[in-house]
Order: sequence, then C-alpha cells, then structure tokens
Amino acid sequence: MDTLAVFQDSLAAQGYLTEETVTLTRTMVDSLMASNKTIAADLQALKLSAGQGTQDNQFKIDNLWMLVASALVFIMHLGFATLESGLSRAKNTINILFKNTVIPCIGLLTFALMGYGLMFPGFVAGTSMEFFGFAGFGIPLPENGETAAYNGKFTFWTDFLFQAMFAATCATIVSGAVAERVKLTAFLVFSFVYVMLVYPIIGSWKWGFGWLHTLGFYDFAGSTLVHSVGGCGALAGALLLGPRLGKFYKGRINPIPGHNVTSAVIGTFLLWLGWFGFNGGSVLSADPALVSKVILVTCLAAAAGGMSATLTIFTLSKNYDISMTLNGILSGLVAITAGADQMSPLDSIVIGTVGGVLVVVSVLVIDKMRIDDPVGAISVHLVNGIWGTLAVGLFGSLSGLPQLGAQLTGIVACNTTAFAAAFSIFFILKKSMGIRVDEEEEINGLDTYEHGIEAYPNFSLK
Amino acid sequence: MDTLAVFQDSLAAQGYLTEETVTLTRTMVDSLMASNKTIAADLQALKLSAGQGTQDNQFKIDNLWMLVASALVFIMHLGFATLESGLSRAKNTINILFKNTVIPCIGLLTFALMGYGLMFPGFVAGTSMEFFGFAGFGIPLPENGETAAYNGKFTFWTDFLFQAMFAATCATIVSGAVAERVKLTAFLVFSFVYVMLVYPIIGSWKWGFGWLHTLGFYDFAGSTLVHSVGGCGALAGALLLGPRLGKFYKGRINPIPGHNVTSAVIGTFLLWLGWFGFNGGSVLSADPALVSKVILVTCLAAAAGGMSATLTIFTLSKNYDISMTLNGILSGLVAITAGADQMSPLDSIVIGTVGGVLVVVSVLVIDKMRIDDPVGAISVHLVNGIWGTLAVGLFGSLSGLPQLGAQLTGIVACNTTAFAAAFSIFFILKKSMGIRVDEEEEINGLDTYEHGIEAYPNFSLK
Amino acid sequence: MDTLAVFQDSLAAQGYLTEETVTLTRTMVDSLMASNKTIAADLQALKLSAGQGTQDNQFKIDNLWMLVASALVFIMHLGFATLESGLSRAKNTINILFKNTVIPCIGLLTFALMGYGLMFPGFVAGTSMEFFGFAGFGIPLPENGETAAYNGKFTFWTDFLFQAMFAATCATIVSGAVAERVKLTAFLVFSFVYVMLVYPIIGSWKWGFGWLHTLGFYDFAGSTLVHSVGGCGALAGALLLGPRLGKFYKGRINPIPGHNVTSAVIGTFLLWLGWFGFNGGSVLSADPALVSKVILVTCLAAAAGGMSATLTIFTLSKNYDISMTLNGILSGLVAITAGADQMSPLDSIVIGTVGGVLVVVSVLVIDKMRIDDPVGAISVHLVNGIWGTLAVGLFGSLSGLPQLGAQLTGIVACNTTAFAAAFSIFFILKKSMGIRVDEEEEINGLDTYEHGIEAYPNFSLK
Amino acid sequence: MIGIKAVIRITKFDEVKDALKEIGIEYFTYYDVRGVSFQAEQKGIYRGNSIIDSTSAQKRVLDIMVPEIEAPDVIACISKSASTGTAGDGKIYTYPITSVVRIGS
Amino acid sequence: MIGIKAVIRITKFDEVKDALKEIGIEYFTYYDVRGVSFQAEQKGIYRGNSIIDSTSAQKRVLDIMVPEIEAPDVIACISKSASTGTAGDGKIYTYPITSVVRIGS
Amino acid sequence: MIGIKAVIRITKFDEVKDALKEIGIEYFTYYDVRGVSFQAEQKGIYRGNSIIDSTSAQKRVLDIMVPEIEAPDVIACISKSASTGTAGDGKIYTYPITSVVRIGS
Ligand SMILES: Nc1ncnc2c1ncn2[C@@H]1O[C@H](COP(=O)(O)OP(=O)(O)O)[C@@H](O)[C@H]1O
Ligand SMILES: Nc1ncnc2c1ncn2[C@@H]1O[C@H](COP(=O)(O)OP(=O)(O)O)[C@@H](O)[C@H]1O
Ligand SMILES: Nc1ncnc2c1ncn2[C@@H]1O[C@H](COP(=O)(O)OP(=O)(O)O)[C@@H](O)[C@H]1O
Repeated sequence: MDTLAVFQDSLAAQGYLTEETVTLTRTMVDSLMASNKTIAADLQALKLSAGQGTQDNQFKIDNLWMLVASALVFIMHLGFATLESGLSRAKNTINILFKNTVIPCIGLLTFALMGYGLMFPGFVAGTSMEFFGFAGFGIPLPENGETAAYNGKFTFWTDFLFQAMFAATCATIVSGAVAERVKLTAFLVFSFVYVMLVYPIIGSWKWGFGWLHTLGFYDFAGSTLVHSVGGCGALAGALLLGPRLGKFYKGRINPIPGHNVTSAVIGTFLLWLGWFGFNGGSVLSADPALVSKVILVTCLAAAAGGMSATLTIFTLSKNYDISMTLNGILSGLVAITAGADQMSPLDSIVIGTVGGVLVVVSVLVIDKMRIDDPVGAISVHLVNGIWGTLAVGLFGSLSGLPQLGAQLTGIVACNTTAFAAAFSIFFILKKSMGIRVDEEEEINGLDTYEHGIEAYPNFSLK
Repeated sequence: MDTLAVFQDSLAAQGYLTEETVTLTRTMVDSLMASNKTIAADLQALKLSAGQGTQDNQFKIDNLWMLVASALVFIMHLGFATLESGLSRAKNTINILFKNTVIPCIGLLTFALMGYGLMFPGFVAGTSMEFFGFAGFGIPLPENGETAAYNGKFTFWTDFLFQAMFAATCATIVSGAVAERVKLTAFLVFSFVYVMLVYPIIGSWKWGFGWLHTLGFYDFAGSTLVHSVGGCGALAGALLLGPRLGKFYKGRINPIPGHNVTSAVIGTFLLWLGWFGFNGGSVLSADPALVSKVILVTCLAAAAGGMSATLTIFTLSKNYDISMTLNGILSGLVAITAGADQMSPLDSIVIGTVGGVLVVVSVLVIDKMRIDDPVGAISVHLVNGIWGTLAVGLFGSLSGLPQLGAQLTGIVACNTTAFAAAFSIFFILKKSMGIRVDEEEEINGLDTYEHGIEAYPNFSLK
Repeated sequence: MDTLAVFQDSLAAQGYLTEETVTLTRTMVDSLMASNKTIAADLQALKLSAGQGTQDNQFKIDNLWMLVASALVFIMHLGFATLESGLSRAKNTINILFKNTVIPCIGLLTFALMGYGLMFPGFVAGTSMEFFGFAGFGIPLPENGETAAYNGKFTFWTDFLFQAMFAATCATIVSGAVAERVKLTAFLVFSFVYVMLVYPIIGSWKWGFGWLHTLGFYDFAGSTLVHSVGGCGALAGALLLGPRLGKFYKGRINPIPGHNVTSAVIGTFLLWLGWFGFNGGSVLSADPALVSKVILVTCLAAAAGGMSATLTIFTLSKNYDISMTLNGILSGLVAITAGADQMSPLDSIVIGTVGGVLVVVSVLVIDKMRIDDPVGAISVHLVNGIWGTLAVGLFGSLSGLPQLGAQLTGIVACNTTAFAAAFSIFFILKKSMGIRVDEEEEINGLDTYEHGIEAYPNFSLK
Repeated sequence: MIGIKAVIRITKFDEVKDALKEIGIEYFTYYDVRGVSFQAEQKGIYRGNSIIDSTSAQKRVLDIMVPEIEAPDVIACISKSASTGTAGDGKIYTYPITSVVRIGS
Repeated sequence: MIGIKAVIRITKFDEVKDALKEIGIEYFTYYDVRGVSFQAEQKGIYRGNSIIDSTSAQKRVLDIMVPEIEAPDVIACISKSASTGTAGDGKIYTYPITSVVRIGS
Repeated sequence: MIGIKAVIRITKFDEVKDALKEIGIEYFTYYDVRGVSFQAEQKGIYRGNSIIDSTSAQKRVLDIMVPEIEAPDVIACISKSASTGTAGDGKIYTYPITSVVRIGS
C-alpha cells in the first residue's frame, strides 16, 4: 500500500503542481478506472467463492460428524441387546436379542412413515405453545434438503437418520424391564405404537419447538425426552406384567442373576461408546469447543457414576457387584444427557456421582416395592433421567430457580404423559391379546416357545 | 466502490476540466499504477491461497471420511467372525474364528503384494475393453500420492487401505458356507488365491475401468463384485465339500442350529455398522448429499430386509426365527449395495423387502437341493448380490432397459467367472491335498484336531 | 489487469501528453485514492476472513478426528476386557471384567485429578532436562483453551480426553498378567497409583517435553511410554504374585486354557480397531498424508504379526494356535506404535513379522522361566514395546546409530523406572494388605468370593 | 440303606425340594440328564425345518440315600410333589446300597 | 427290573439310539461324563505346551431300566452298535433295581 | 464286582485322582452334580439381595467299578485323599454290580 502513500505524499508536498507534469487522456483515465473496477469485481467474486468454499467445507465437516454420530448411536442398539440379554437367563436370550434386533428396524421404518412428521411438525420456534402437530407422512426431500441451505449444517437425510436412530431407543429401554415374561407379539405392538406415536409427540414439545421449548424447558440430548420416556414405558410394563415367577418367593426378594456377564459388559461399553454420538451429535454440528466439552463431560459423568455405584453397593453389601457398576456407568450417562453442553467437568462429576448412588438405592427400593425390573431399566433411565433433567436447573450455566421451574414442568409433563400412554397401551393389550406368557413357557424359557430353539443349543454337549 | 463512482461523476460533470485542477507528475502516476498492481497481485495470491486452504480442508475431510470408512469396513471382519461362529456348533468355533482372523491378515498382505496391481491396472476409463491387466507388484507410492494431487480426495495410502479392507471380505463370505467340515490348510490356500487373484481381476472389469465399466455395468459398492463373487466361492465350496454329517439324514433335512445366538447377533450388528463405511465410503468422498443419502438408504434396506424375512419365516413356520431375521438384515444390506447412490428411500425399502423374502425362500430351496450352507452365505451374498445388481436396472435413477441389459451382462460375466474359478481351485485342492476333514474329526469337532483345544474348555466345569 | 497496461501504454506512447487531455480535480484524485484504499482494505479483510474460515474448518476437522480417535481408543478398554477374560477361566471372568470396567473410570478421574498436570508440566520443549514437574491439580480451562488458539488443532478438552483414554491403558495391561489370583482391592490400589503417578511422570519425560525428548528419544504413540510401562507392571506383578495353582505342577508346564475364545477374538479385533485411533490419533491432526500412512502401516504390521506368530507356533507345535495368532496381531500393533509415522509399508511388515516371532518365543521362554502370565501381556506389551522402540533406530526415516542410542537410553530409563515403581507398589501392598487371594478362593474362582456370583450362573441349567 | 433315583421335570424341582425338606430329608444330590422317549417328536424349528429329535427332553435326576424304612415316604413325597398329571412326569427307582462311608472319617 | 449302565463314545450315540429303538426300547436316560483312563495322555496343545490330562475323554452314559429278561438283548444290542473295534469303546454294567414307581400314580 | 460312588469336593479332584492312580486304579468315570444340603444357606449376593439357595454346592461324583476285594482299599484311599477335615467333604457309597461287558466283545 506504500505506493499509494508515495502518490499522496507527492501530491501534498508539491501543492498538486510541479513542472514535469503528466497530462492524462480520457482513454488513460478510463482504463485506470476500469482497472480498479476489474479488481473490485474480482475481489467480490473471490469473496463469494472463498466464502462458498469455506461454507462447503464447514457443511461437509458438520454433516460428516452427524453421520458418524448416527453410526455411534446405531451401535447402542447392540449395546442394549447384549446388556439386557446378558442380565437375563439363558433360556430367554433369543427372545431379548430378537426384540432388540427388530426394534431398530421397526424404529427406522415407523419413524420414516410417521414419527418424523410428528416430531417436527413445523411449530414456530419461540412462540408456539402447541402440543400436537403433524407435518405429514413419509420423508419427502424438502427443497434444498441435500444442500447447506437446509440448515447450514447437514442434509435432510442426515437429520432424519440421526433422529431415527434415537427414536428406537425408548422401546429398547422398555424391553429390559419386561424381559423374561412378556408376550413377544404384544411387545412388538407396544413398540410399534410407542415409537411411532408417543415418543415423537412428546419429543415435539421440546425438540419440535412446541410448548415446552417455548417455556424454556431444557433437555440437551434427551434425559427426559428419550430416557425418561423409555423408563416410563418400562415402569408401566413392569407394573402390569407383575414380577417373574420366583422373584418374590415366600416373602423374600429372590435375586435372579443373568446368564452372561461378558455380554453385559460388552453391552455397557458399547452404550458408553454410543453416547459419544448420542450427546456429541446432539450439538448438531462439529463445533470444536462444544463437541469436545460435551464428550468429555459425558465420559467423566460415566466414570463417576460407575465408581460411585460400585462404592455404594460395596458399602451396603460388601461385594463388588459388577451389575451395579455397569448400571452406575449408564446412570452417569443418562444423568449428564440433559445438560451435557451446560456443565463444567466438575459439575459432570458431581452429577454422575449422584447418579451412581441413585441407581443403587433405586434398584433396592424398587425391589422392596415388589416391582420386578430384571435389568434395572427403571432405575437407570427413569430415575436418572429425572435427576439429570433436574440437574440442569441446579448446576451449570443455566442453573437457577426459573430454569428449575421449567425443568420441573417438563419432567412432570413428559413423564405423566409417557406413563399414561404406556400404561394405556399395555393395559389394552393385556385385556385383548394378553401380555404375559403362560407359566409353563416362562419356566421353560421363552426361546423354545416363540423362537423354536434355544440360544446356546450346541454349546456344552457335542 | 462508491469513491470510484464519485471520481467518474466528477469527470463527467465537469467535462474533465475545472479550475482547480491537479496536475500529476510521472512519479505520482507511476505510484498510482504500482498501487493497483500490488493490489492485483495480492488478490491473485489470496485467490490461490484461499483456494489452496479450501482445497486442503476438503482433501482433509474427504480423506478423513475414507479412513473412518476403512475402520468401519475393517470391523466387518469381526462381524463375519462372530456371525459365522455363532451359527455353527461350539466344537468348530475356534476353527471358524481362526479363519476369520487370519483372512483379513492374508487379505491385507496379498492385496499389497499383487491384488492392488491387478485391480487397478491402469485401464483407460471409458474406452478400455480389457479383461486383464497388471500394474505391478507391491504398493510403491505414486508421485504426489500423499497429496490432493493424487485424486483430489484422498491419499494413495487411504485408497489402498479402503480397497484392501474390501478385498478380504469375499473369502470371509466363503468361510461361512464351508464351515464345520473344510480342511483348514486347504481353505487357507483357497483364500490366498481367491483374494490375491480372482477377486481383483474380476473387480478390475468395473472398478479398474475395464470392459464392464465401459459397457455401462453399474455396481456402486459391490453387490456383485464383492458379495456375489464371495457367494460363488461359497456355492462352489459347499457343492464340492458336500453336506455336513447328519444334515441330510435318512432323507430328512435335519437342522443343525449354531451354538451361540448372542455371538450371531453381535456379528450382524457389526456388519450393519460396517456397512455405513462399506457403502458410505464407496462415495469416495465426504460429499454431504451423497454420503448421507447412501447411508440412509442402506439402513432402510437393512431394516426392511430384517422385517420382511421375519414375517416371511413367521408365515411359513409360525415362529420368530432370529437366524432368519439376521439373514434378512444382511440381505437388505447386500441388495442395496449395488445401487445405494441411485435409490430413493422408498426404492431402498422395496429392495430390502424383496431381499428379505428372497433370503428365506432361498435358504429353504438350497436346503431342498441338498446343498449344506450352515450360515446361509449363498442366500445372503450370492442370491441377494444378484438381486441387488439387477435392481439397479429396475429402480432408481439409472433404471431402464439398457441398464438392465448392462446389469445382466455384468451379473452373468462375474458370477460365471467367479464360480468357475472357485470351483477349479477347490477341485484342484480336493484332488491334491483334500478339502474335507475325516469323519472322526468332523464328529468330534475341528477345534481339538487343528487347534489343539476347544473354544470354551473351562466354561462350565471348574 | 490489461486495462492498466493500456493506461501505461498510452502514457508511454504519447510522452505523457496529448491534445485531448483530462485535468483532474482534487476531489477526483482523492476519490481515486480512496477507491484504491477501500479495495485494499477489503482485500485485507477478506484475507483475514478467508484465512479465518479456512483455519476454522481446519481446526474443526483436526478436532473432530481427535475426538473420533478418542472414541476408538476408548473402545480398546472393552477389547482388553474381553481379550483378558476370554483367555482366563470362567470362574474368574467377572473379576477380570470388573477390573477392566473400573480401570477406565479410575483412569479418567485420576488423570483429571493429577495425571494431566504431571504429564504436561510445562517443560520447555527442546532444552528441558527435567525428570519431574507438576502443573497443578485438576483441569482448569487454559485461556483460549476452547479455540484454535490453544494449539491450532484441537481444544483443551479434546487434548485431555485423548490423553486420559491412553492413561488407563497401562493398568489394563497389568490386569491380564496378574489375572486369576490377584486380590481385587490390592489391584485397584495399584492401578490408582500407577495411572495417577507413574505413567504420567514417565510420560512427561518424552511427551511432556522432558529430558528424553530433549535427548532425541522417539516414541510416536507409546510402544515404550504406554505398552512397555504397562508391561513392566505386568512383569512385576507376575513375579511378586507367583504362578497360579497348578500352572507349574510336578515340574511340568501345565497349560491353563481360557474359557471363551469367542470373547478373546472380539477383544483382539476391538484392540486392532482401537489402534486406528491410538496411532492415527497420535498424529495430533487429520493431516491426510500422515494419518493415512500411519493407519496403513499399523494395519500391515498387525497382519504381518498375526501371520508370523501363526506360522511360528505352527512350526513349533504343529497346530494353529489361535491364542498365538491373536497375540501376534497385538504384537505387530505394539511394535509399530513407536515409529508408525516414520515407517514405509515394507518396514512395517518387517517390524510386524519380527514382532510375531518374538511374541511366540517370548511366551515359551517366560513359561520356561516359571513366570505365569495368563494372557501373554509381558510378551505382547513389554517385549514388543522394547522391540518397536528399538526398531525406530533400525528402520524408517529416523534410523541410524545416534537414534539407536537415544532409543536405548529411553528404553532403559523408562523400563527400569516403571519396573522399579511397579515392583515397589506391589511389594508394599504384599507386605501390608496382601496381594494374593487365598488358595480356596483361587480354586473356587474369584467371582463368587469378591463379586457374589458367577459370570454365567444361569447358562447351562434352566 | 437304599438309593432312590428320581427322574423328574426340571420345572418341578423347587417344589420337590421344598417337599423333601419338609419331610426331613437333609441331603440329596442332583444332576441333569436327557430323557429319550421315542414317542416324543418335534423339538423345535430352525430355518424352516423341524428339529425332529427324540433325545432332547431335559430331566433332572435326584439321587437320595435313605434308610430303607424311610424310602416309601420319600417316594410318595416325590411322586406327589413332582406330578403335573400329564405324560412325562418321570419315574422313581430304588436300588440297593451296600455301604456308606463319610469322607475323612 | 434291572438297570443297565452303558458307558459309550459320544460319537456312537446316534447309532446306539437307533439300534435301541429297533429292538423296542421305549425310554432311556443319558448324561455326559468324563472317563479317566490313566493310559490316555496328550489331550491337546496350548501356547506351545502339551495338555497332559488323563481326565478328558468325554463319554456318554446310557441308563436303561428293563425287565431282567430283556437285559441280554439290550446289552448285546448296545455292545454291537457302540463298537468301533478300537480301544476306548466303553463298558456296560448291570445293577439291581428293587422297585419302580411312575410319578403321579 | 462292586460299584463305588464317591461324592467329593471338586477342589479335591486332582489329589484323589493321583491317589487312585497310585493304588493301581486304571479307569474311572466322573461327572459333576450339585449337592443339596438344607443347612447351607447364603450362596451369593446380587444387586443387594442375598441369594439364599440350598442347591448350589457343586460336587463331583466318581463312579468306579472294582472287584469286591479291592473296594475297601479304594474307599480308604478316597476317604483320605478327598478329606479337608471340614464339613462338606462328601460321602462314599457302594452298590452291587451284577455283570460287566466290554463293548465290542
Ligand atoms: N425304562 C427307563 N429307563 C431309563 N429311564 C427311563 C425309563 N423310563 C423312563 N425313563 C426316564 O424318565 C423320564 C420320564 O419318563 P416318563 O415320565 O415315564 O414318561 P411318561 O410320563 O410319558 O411315561 C424319561 O425322559 C426318561 O429320562
Ligand atoms: N472300572 C471302571 N469304573 C468306572 N468306569 C469305567 C471303568 N472302566 C471303564 N470305565 C469307563 O468306560 C470308559 C471306556 O473305557 P474302556 O472302553 O474300557 O476303555 P478301553 O477300550 O481302553 O478298555 C472309560 O472312559 C470310563 O469312563
Ligand atoms: N443322603 C444323601 N443322599 C444323596 N446325596 C448325599 C447324601 N448325603 C450327602 N450327599 C451328598 O454328599 C455331599 C456332601 O455331603 P457331606 O459331606 O455329607 O456333608 P457334611 O460334611 O456336611 O456331612 C452332599 O452335597 C450331597 O451331594
């Protein structure tokens, strides 16, 4: 830029007049101006193209992360399958694995059919007080749905995929609590309705910009919208089914250990891994600060939950109960989910620690209440879903009385609705087709009755 | 830019002449021009550097996705290992796991040695009608192989890695069909030859820009080139080996259930997960629209395949046969593979649904034909590989008679070649070293004979 | 730019004077200059913004890759859990799974508490000769810790997470060697101290820019700093504990096979998968050339290690011992870790091949020395950690005598320190609380004593 | 002493055990066996084909050594508590025991 | 009644079962045991060391109660169908049964 | 011939086996059973609740056929080698064997 300065200096110094002057022709001036114009236009074009290139790349990265996150959430279904079947008896293994295999299939298909339209009905963000809306069946590609114009971060396909992977989760949660005695067909009908209607409608209240969103309720990745909603279904199912034969035998609580701790550990680790995407993907972009903090606090809460549950049960019963350690890890994960983007590392450790204590106490209390939850789904998902949602009002950047009020509103609204819906569905099924297998089937195991074979038929005998 | 306009306006308005004029010296004009030149040069430099920065980032993202996709395809080998061993008896578990563990090792090493050179021989894209070419041994780094100059999207190393992960898959597919009776050493020799020579040569016809590519044959991620080619090996092996002892006993079809459904479920989920990379990576960039759509339709096809297989077998035999659900999911995945980038979500559901029906029917028919395929590899990979390849001519953006013709040509050419090659290799091995273990080994299990121990030696007894 | 040339040409051609001249007013000249200034300023702004956009994206990609790599390293903990428990007897399964579940929890929490401050004490890179430093407790966010200003590539949270995932690994390695006889509480105390103090202090010598870094010691991703350090703990533990009952019975070496080869195979594949992130993430950016090459040579070394171990044990004992194949794969991975960014594909195959031979020989020799290492942890992690670190001086871009010297210094320093520390901790524990369970507990299995139940209680009996 | 070997349904085990406890049996031994009865046929269905297998009815054997005089009570007790009234309930055998030694004595 | 306890190779089980069916045996019970014979030695190899174990030959025990008069036929039938002609084919024992009760009757 | 049925602790198996080898026993059969003794109570703890189960003491049964004259030695040998001196060491029964046939002969 110094040359211009020279120009200016000479003008100034010489009073704009010297002997050896240069007289310009019109052509000369025109061409000088044209030069400037060309440069300016060039600059404008570059501004656009550089901006476009930058935006394309940012779109590509954000979209890529959301796809990777979807893959991570997908693998949670295997986590649920192995965790739940590991904590149940061998004779019901196929049954549980089967449920957890078809649920993601059902979830993807029904969410494409109706769920997405119910969950994102197009409420006006910030002002809508609506409870229900429906954007229509199917997943027609919106205009520009495949470009950055869709939402600046990922394509419509990515959006749907990530949401659909979440959807099936709540039915999977129910599966664990009703394990070893529920009639398969009845459970499939329940899952179908719950995933296609109940989950997305409640979800629309917050994530679809409905009334809870307007009221300021906060649920980052679904402590309430996914886990509590699933947990309510678990509670309703467990209540209506009654306990497994022998669980409360002669006035005693009779523990029924699962058949495969290796499987349960695999499941828990896969769930934890999946949570990298469940929470990390809920940032809805690859924003470095936010995603890295979210994943970090998620891991710290899981670790704290695992350790505190371990120590709590050790204090109470003097043994290292691995099933409680696993439940504790999951509790930390569920509890941090509602506020994962609002918490400091220290907050997350506190939240996870409380979650780990809560899950152990809750498992014992639920047993005492004569509710039979084979895998602890109610304690992990419902109790800690509530705790985590509350915690947003107690810790982190949003904490404060008004937020606490909003959180309580959301908790009460979502849980009563979910419980009422789940209870109704199970109740209708109970009165119509029946929801519990007969005694002989339960004793001999559901596998041979509904699936034709056992899970390990050629295992020990040659 | 307004200042220039002011300049122009004043020129115009004043007829280029006023009283208070400014006379320019040569220095002044020179420096004005120099200023413009500097700006122009700066702009040019920025254009380059911004473009470079953008391109660097795009290269980084695309390359990253391809590496993540390679990792996902890698984990499919564990998927195959657990699926196949889960569907076989405990006494042959180590044998199957061993095969599926060494196959990726063999695959990586032989693909580096020769396979890559055979698969990408440097045919001229669009005109080559060649059937065979060889670019040479090893994987010497091409000039600029580590920069965006290589192909604009990823490095040569990434390219090789992704391709090599695919390569071993077809031998893994064969492994399932010949399980529980094949001689280990013979199978290893077969795998070695099949992966190093047969797979890449057939692959070069399309992906190496050979004659099938020129004819317009389309196979996005390998319904034919990977799955059918593997399925042909499976069929040839099953035919030459004959059925397992007791499978067709006294004129009856005698089902031989596997030993570990948990393992089979783990395997299927890992394969589905791997398919995120198998199909998603075959886009060969992180293009948001394409990758997200490919992954979405892949998942929808899997879900549809799983549900339709479940319902089909339920209709036929009145039980929820989880092995068929798992096979159905895989069938959907195999079937969508050939046209995953060409299909709408609805197309993919249709393709997956048909795949799920096909796999059940095919398993029953193959049983009736007295061909013994313990894990259903032929039905999943060959039958649905053919179906998926055909579907490109029937559904989606490429559909139409000409494409259908091209697809048929490719199907016939690849499958007959693969089958002939596999049959020949197995036949030569049968006549020379023998391919089937002796009866006593088969009855007692291959594990103790070839591997020294059983898979679960300290499981039930302390 | 041609317009300017026209201007210049006309000036030159006409001796700066023609009849039809244009006289400029001061306003005109001012506006011309202002125009130039505006353009220049615009250009400057664009330069910054384009640069910023590019840098933001680059930051986003690098950070994303580091997070994905952290997830991959995380899943290695499940790999260790399933590998180690699979290679042990069923009666100790919960015990091993429990250890490997709480270790990552302990690792994350203690690394947040003290480990990170010990590992990165702020030594002056390149000149520091320090052995010890401490940056303080906890993980307070440094200024700009969430922006690219932190290190240009990823956020502080990402940095911590990736490092913390590494930290727990060395305790996990020890777990395998002391399996089936160590007292759980003692082991937890050991892990706590080892992960919180020993690992990070030794790590600071190189990765914290301490004295070994200054001396030129090279350890890309931790053949020595992670694996050998873990292996030293394994050796110290195995020595102080003594062999399992019955392992060396009546002068014979009595093999004690594990209970679940399926589990061991799952573990090995997950470890291999995790190594994509362990080595690939150690590039500390998503640099396409480096990351792709690192992952490729990692895979090649694993494949070569697997094949060479398979063939070595086959030569020696005429069977395909899958446990050796698995150990061989891991050996290749450990061995390539120190120089993964320095090796050509061919180098890596050689390094892996030697690793595979070494592990087999080492397992046999360690048995002969009457040291009982149930899963081969010493052979895999210590022996091959040393081999891999040495190999940096023998192969690849750094090879040469000076480097070999630096490598030897590092190997000796780290291993003697780690061994001395581990031995001291175990020794103090042995003298105080005791480190070995009593005979009855060992015979009946640790699970029922410390954990209350067995791992597969409802497996074979209904 | 006499040995009583009762082949019962596994699903009846808890009831039999409780019944035995009530009549004062202090110890018994049990293990799982498979009872072959050639009438039994379809035992499952896998991949569309029935598993026709006469070998797969799982049963549990209780092996109880009692003074001869107690045998009829024990037999009656098992016979009652193990019964479902349908085919396949099992059988009870007795066989002579010629001596008993307590280990370590 | 007499009890026949036949220790056979597992691999011969199907043949024995079919043979028994043919001679009209309607029920029998079986379970798996391990036969120790101190001659037997190397039973596998793991991580380069042989597993020397005299305890690991898996055998199957068939337990059949038949009227005394049928016993010789059943024994002959098993002896024939379970034989491979090589060492380790197993043995057949008989022992007295003093009473049989059908559960529930 | 006489049949010796010894119910022992699994943890004592190796010692008993070696002891039997030393006194010249060539073959025996064993299988795992569960011994119910109604005294036994807490058998574990899971999710905070004790597993009260009288059924879970795992035992191993050794079944040995010997000429009647050898029986006392074998019984003494087992009784000694299987003993820990604490409750739960097990029992040894004998029962008559009426005939033995070697399969295939
Ligand atoms: N003769 C026999 N020899 C050995 N075991 C027998 C005999 N008869 C019955 N059993 C055993 O008793 C079990 C139950 O048979 P049982 O109750 O007699 O059948 P059902 O009620 O149809 O008569 C059989 O599965 C078998 O294990
Ligand atoms: N004296 C015995 N007491 C108990 N079981 C025996 C006896 N002799 C043989 N057996 C059982 O019969 C099985 C087969 O042994 P056998 O066929 O006699 O071997 P061989 O053919 O070498 O003589 C043995 O593994 C063991 O389970
Ligand atoms: N009367 C019996 N009938 C059947 N089995 C018995 C009997 N008494 C003991 N047993 C078996 O022997 C095992 C060991 O019992 P034992 O050693 O007598 O206990 P204790 O040492 O407390 O007297 C029991 O678990 C059971 O399997």
